[in-house]
Amino acid sequence: MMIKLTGGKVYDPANNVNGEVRDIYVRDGRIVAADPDARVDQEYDVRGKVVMAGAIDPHTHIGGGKVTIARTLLPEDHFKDEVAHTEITRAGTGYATPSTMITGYRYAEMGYTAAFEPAMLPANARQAHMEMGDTPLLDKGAFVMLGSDDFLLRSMAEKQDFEFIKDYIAWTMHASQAIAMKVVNPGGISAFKFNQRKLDLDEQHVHYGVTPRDIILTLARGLLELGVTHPLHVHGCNLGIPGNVETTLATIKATEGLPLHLTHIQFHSYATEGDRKFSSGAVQIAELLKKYPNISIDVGQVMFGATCTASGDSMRQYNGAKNADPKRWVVMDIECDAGCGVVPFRYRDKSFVHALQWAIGLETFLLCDDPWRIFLTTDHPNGAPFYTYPHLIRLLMDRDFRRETMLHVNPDALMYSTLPHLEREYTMYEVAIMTRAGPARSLGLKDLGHVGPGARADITVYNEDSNRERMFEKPAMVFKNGDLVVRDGKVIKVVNGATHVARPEYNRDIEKSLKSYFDRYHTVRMENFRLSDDEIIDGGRGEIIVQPTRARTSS
Amino acid sequence: MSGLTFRANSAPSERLNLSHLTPKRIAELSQSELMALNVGTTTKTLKLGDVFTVSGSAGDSVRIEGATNRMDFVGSDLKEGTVIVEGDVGLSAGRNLRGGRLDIRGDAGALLGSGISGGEILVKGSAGSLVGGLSPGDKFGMTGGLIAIDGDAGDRAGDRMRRGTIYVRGRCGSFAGSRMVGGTIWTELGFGTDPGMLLRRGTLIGPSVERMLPTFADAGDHDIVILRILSRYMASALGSAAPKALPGKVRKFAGDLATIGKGELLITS
Amino acid sequence: MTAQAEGDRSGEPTGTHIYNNVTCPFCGLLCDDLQITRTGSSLKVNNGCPRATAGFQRPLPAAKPLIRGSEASLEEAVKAAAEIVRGAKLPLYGGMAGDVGNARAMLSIADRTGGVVDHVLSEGQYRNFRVVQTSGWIMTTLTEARNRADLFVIVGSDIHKLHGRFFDRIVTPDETMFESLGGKRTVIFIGEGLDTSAATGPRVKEVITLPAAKDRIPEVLAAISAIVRGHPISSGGEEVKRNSLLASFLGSSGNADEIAGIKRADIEKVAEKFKAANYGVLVWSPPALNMPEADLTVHMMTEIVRELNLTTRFAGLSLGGNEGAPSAASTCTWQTGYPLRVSFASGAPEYDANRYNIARMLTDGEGDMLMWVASIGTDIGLPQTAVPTVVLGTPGLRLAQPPTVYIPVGTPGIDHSGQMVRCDNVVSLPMQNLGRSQLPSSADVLAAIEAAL
Amino acid sequence: MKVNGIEIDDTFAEAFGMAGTGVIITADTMKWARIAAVTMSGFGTSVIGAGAEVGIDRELSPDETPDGRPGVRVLLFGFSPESAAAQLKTRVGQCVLTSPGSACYAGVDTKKRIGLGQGPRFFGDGFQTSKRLGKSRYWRVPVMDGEFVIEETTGIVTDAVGGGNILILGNDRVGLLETAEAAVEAIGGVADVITPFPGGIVRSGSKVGSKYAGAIASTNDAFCPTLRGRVKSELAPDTIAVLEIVIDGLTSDSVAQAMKVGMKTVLDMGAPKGVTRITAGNYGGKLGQYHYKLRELLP
Repeated sequence: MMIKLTGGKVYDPANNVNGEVRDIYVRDGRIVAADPDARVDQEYDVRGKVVMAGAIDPHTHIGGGKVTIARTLLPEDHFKDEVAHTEITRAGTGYATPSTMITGYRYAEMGYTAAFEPAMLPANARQAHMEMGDTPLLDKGAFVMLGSDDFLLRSMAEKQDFEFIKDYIAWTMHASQAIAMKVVNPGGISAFKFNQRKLDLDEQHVHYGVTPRDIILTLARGLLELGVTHPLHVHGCNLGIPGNVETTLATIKATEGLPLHLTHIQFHSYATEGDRKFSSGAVQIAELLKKYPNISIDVGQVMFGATCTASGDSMRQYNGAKNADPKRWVVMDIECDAGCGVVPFRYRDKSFVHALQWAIGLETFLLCDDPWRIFLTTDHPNGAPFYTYPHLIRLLMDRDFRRETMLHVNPDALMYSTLPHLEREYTMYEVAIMTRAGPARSLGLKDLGHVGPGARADITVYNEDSNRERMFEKPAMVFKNGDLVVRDGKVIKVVNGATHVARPEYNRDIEKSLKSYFDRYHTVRMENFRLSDDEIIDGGRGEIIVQPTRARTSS
Repeated sequence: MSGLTFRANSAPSERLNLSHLTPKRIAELSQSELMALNVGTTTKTLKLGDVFTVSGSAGDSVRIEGATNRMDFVGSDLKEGTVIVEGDVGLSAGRNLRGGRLDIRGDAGALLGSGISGGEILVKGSAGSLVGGLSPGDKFGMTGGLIAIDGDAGDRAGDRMRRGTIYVRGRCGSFAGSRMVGGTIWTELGFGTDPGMLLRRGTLIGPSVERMLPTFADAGDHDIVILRILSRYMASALGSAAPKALPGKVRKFAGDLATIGKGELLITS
Repeated sequence: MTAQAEGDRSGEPTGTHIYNNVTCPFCGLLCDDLQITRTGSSLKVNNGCPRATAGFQRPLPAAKPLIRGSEASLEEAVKAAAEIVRGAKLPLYGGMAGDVGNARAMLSIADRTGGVVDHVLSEGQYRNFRVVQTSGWIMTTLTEARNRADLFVIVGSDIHKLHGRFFDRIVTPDETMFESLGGKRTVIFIGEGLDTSAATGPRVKEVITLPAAKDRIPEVLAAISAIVRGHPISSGGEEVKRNSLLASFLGSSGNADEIAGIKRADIEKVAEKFKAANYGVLVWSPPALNMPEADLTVHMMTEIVRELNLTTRFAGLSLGGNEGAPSAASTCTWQTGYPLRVSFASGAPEYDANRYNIARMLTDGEGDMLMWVASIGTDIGLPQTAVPTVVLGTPGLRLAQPPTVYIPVGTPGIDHSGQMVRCDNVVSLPMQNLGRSQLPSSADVLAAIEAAL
Repeated sequence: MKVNGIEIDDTFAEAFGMAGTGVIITADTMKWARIAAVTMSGFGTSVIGAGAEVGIDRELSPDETPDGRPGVRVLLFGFSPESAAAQLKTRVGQCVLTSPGSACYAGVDTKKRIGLGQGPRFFGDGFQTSKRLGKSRYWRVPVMDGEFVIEETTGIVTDAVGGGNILILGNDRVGLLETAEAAVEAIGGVADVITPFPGGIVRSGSKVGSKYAGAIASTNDAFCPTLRGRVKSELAPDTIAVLEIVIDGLTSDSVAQAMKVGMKTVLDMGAPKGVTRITAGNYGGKLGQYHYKLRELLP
């Protein structure tokens, strides 16, 4: 079956194609080189339209216990957005924490074909994958969380051999079926269980004596030596605390050349100028990032409205719970493994703090000049639900629109940010980098995020529209593995996506230590902690794609 | 006062959702649109016209005759005007009422007036549990207005209530004012067991308590000025149906000390 | 797919098979360290609690699909079931006792046919959900409690009877990770008639019981909550009438020193232990909290936990979760946004904890057919109802009335593989296929019925 | 022109726009309601020096008050809603909250509101609670004799009138005072007005400005009988005393009505008491937007 998309204006930064008119050929779910002799079974005339690879969200909380806690916590979030089934789609609910099927449909209807859950607890991995398994139309994957798990902290405190720790990292990725690794408030979630309420970069964990800096460097170096493509995904210390920009700058400097991905950096870029002791640190971050090409970021943009914050960072979420709206929140300590905190929240444009958070995010986008190192996220649903992406893209691509929007937000807040002075407008090419090529490269998705020959035929076709919000919220066509699944912004066919994992090499001997650890302390057997391939594939529901890792090295 | 009268042809075979039957909603629709509204709760559409015969002309009131306890959400979201019900109503009558008056001349099911923020609900008979209570997804139960019940109220009247007044001419069941954060519940014939469990703020008034929690502290006999205001308010809201003014002195119990304890249980008579 | 459970299935290897790390589906703890030996279709449990042993070792009676009491083939039964579902205006999908696969299949067919979904043990779960949906809470999980807690408070639930290995695995394990913190435990039981015998051994420093009657437990908790806040408390528990007040208070009856029949000093002592704990855990099993309006008891506990977290660490731990209740609730929540009691009649999910409570609906004559899945235990038989019923049940399921259509199904973790969610709603476990029978999973049968619609 | 032998000048009283608010103070007895009201009105004479002009409008019977106890209505006038609100807060906090058995309610029913209980409630140190009944919210502040109940807000009138006045001139100081007292009492029957000066009467009529830097007003020398001959006097040779009644009202009509009632009393009884003339204070009509012509207000 050969499909041809004829005459589209193609933005494919991975292949240096910048708005050129190209024909794209698809055979059996993959993009193939142009072959004038081939018999075309189905041709789509996309002349005048913009063609890109399917978009990739590299950081979105779409699966796992905390999202389901959030769903339970806030039925009213769903009351306003109940979605009926159709002949082909299931019923469900939308809004800040949409149900799994609706998540899949709505992402696809926005031109996204892959989304990555960034905070999968090993102890909750099975459920996270089950939820992602019920999220159709998307390829997905998950970043497994370490850094507050007692096994790692014990190993570090006991000064275990670094190869041992690397084996544990790799084992955890295998066991939880992860593609990357995240650390959340390094050591802090564990410290909170010991009644420690704050843990700065160089502060010692009250029980283990290790510091967040140790943990970040250990995991980052471990992943590098294990050959995992995506660097350590860091949700740093002191989230949300004014002045935390200093922590973030120190964290960047701490890497000493190691690659690192700093996630939802907006929440970590707060300085303390002004009467309210709260101001933007985005300029300092952007400046320092220029000197550290090994660091990539995503923004975690805040958008105004009601949402629900869901995080593994139980320490900071407990602290933030006093601002919960509605006043209803959940904090959990989990399995000597991690924690979570679910706190509903409403960002208000007239609030000084919230408006400044909004401005800091936009500033970060506009000040960072390398789109290959910055990804478009709202940290769904923490900064805003993912449906706000088209609006966000318009804010980035349309200076006038941005200015107009600024008129409606708290004016005092804008005095503590450089946003009003920023003239930059993102280009289509840059947007394609930030939402496709960049995440694919960063996550090591070798055949996603581009439309060159060999790529999976995940393709989004947009109607050209100077109103970029309108353009990006309702693509003309979306292809998933060559199937036309969305037309005019509506799902017309439902297929399942694959689960992407990375499987760095490790020494099986680690299981001896782990087995003993599990048997002595845990309530789940090591054998059952591991998630088998079959559980994901589950009768044809899913497919596993193992993305390559580099050869393991030692320092 | 003019308005439409809906007379039930027979007792419905399924639960109905009658939230559409308010003067405002009726004014927005033509009669044929109105009678075609689905009020059923199964996969098969049950039109309003299949259940009711309509008479009268549209106006500021709606009358429902032959109502039964399978009719839910009667008078919900009412903002102005009057809904009068001859018969019983089901669950969540007067849900989210914001103004106007819902006059039920029979019994009401659970969650009567949940989410009400203004207006009045009058019930001739008795009401089920959770009068003015919290429905999942609400921040609070009742947040304003007045609910007056001639008969008894079921358990947990005023659950998570924040503002407004519930007046029960009969008895309140157990756990009245559970998790309440404000407002007033007044019973003429007394409370069941454990009223005010987790009461944060708010006032419970009645002649007796079947069993008092240990976390209510006896504060002694007092002439409490706010009760005089309350009596006057009731007189102005309910006219001849208003309760007789509270006595000069009541016994005050402060609680629930299991939480912030800024509420009070006042024993009258 | 065949639907037969027979003692002597021919063609099945008759040798002995040993299965390790088996997860037990018979209570919400999902202990996964069982060793099961299977010989033919009979199973032997090596290290299970009485409930697990009874569940695994229960002889599997021969069972065949039945249509109105007459034996039928699976295909016929599926067709008959589809017939009943197809004609329904409001099908009810109840029981829901199964694994995640079962929940997925029930939600799928309910969505397709505009039905209502609810779990047989929802009432217990709703004691928790009502609190989550009002104020939220601070909770912990089994492994965390096992290693960290220096204080366990068991509230109103006969945990040892309900969850036979809870003490053995969580309260009195051989080793804990933080010996200096949660090494020695104080165990407090609040409630009368609770079996305290398992709170013993070198790990247990002290056992205290406050034997309050079930419906007086909230008073004891309230008193503790007040004391940890530094509020004064009175005796309470009395009938109060204005004209008898003076007498009762001046009379200062002897029980002013008692709360809910417990000495005030004992309660104060316990409250002091709450305050002194490094990591306290309040444990309850929701189905056991059968005092009236029991969610208030849960709420009271979460208030205590919140208050104590201002100074130390404390958390709740809810057990229960039998018959796959957390699997049903979690799956329903991630697929619809709502924790059960959802109607798909309008095409979209509609959530109403009162109106779509299937037990209530059956009592009130709502719904016109009932699909009842009971694939784990045998004692959640079909409720009394006049509507046509389709039961997908484990053979031997106790039924108060014969269903219109009965289809025997296997048990997850015995007859087929799958996943289940543990009572703490965080961990889910793989369920092994122990090869006991060829019984189909309820999910497969449901999918077949849906396909036959 | 002359009425009953008293000359009435062809002039007008010039009054200013003010912000006017009010409260109802109740107590267990009228005596204690009055005590609280009088205390709150104290040092409430001229907005220039006292911050606000405050006085009792009238006494209320139990069925006229929100709590069914005897009460007093106090009106308070300030330059602006903000300054009126600030004065109200201080005066209620110091004089009503402190007064045994008192409660304090909105005394003016307008859509625009200012804080009433919003400040005093914090005296409750976290033990205060509130209750909303109908449209009103009441704060309950625990105090040593029970609870101080105070409504959250009261109304404010932004087009109230301050400085309505009549000047009474005559040749017998005692008789003049008796006449003025009677006029003030009669004005007391007019709703929505107060006469903020001591006993409703002011003897120190002022002019704008002073020879001393920093003083914004000084004695009205043209009306000082002992300066006659020394300055350009407004007074006839037989005038030996002048008294002024200053009137603030929530509405212009109420001020006019008060002046009318006051003048009628003076004209009815003044001549035998030595009253010879009635005039009014003004600034030539350039400063205040309300002009009350005496001759138009004649009975």
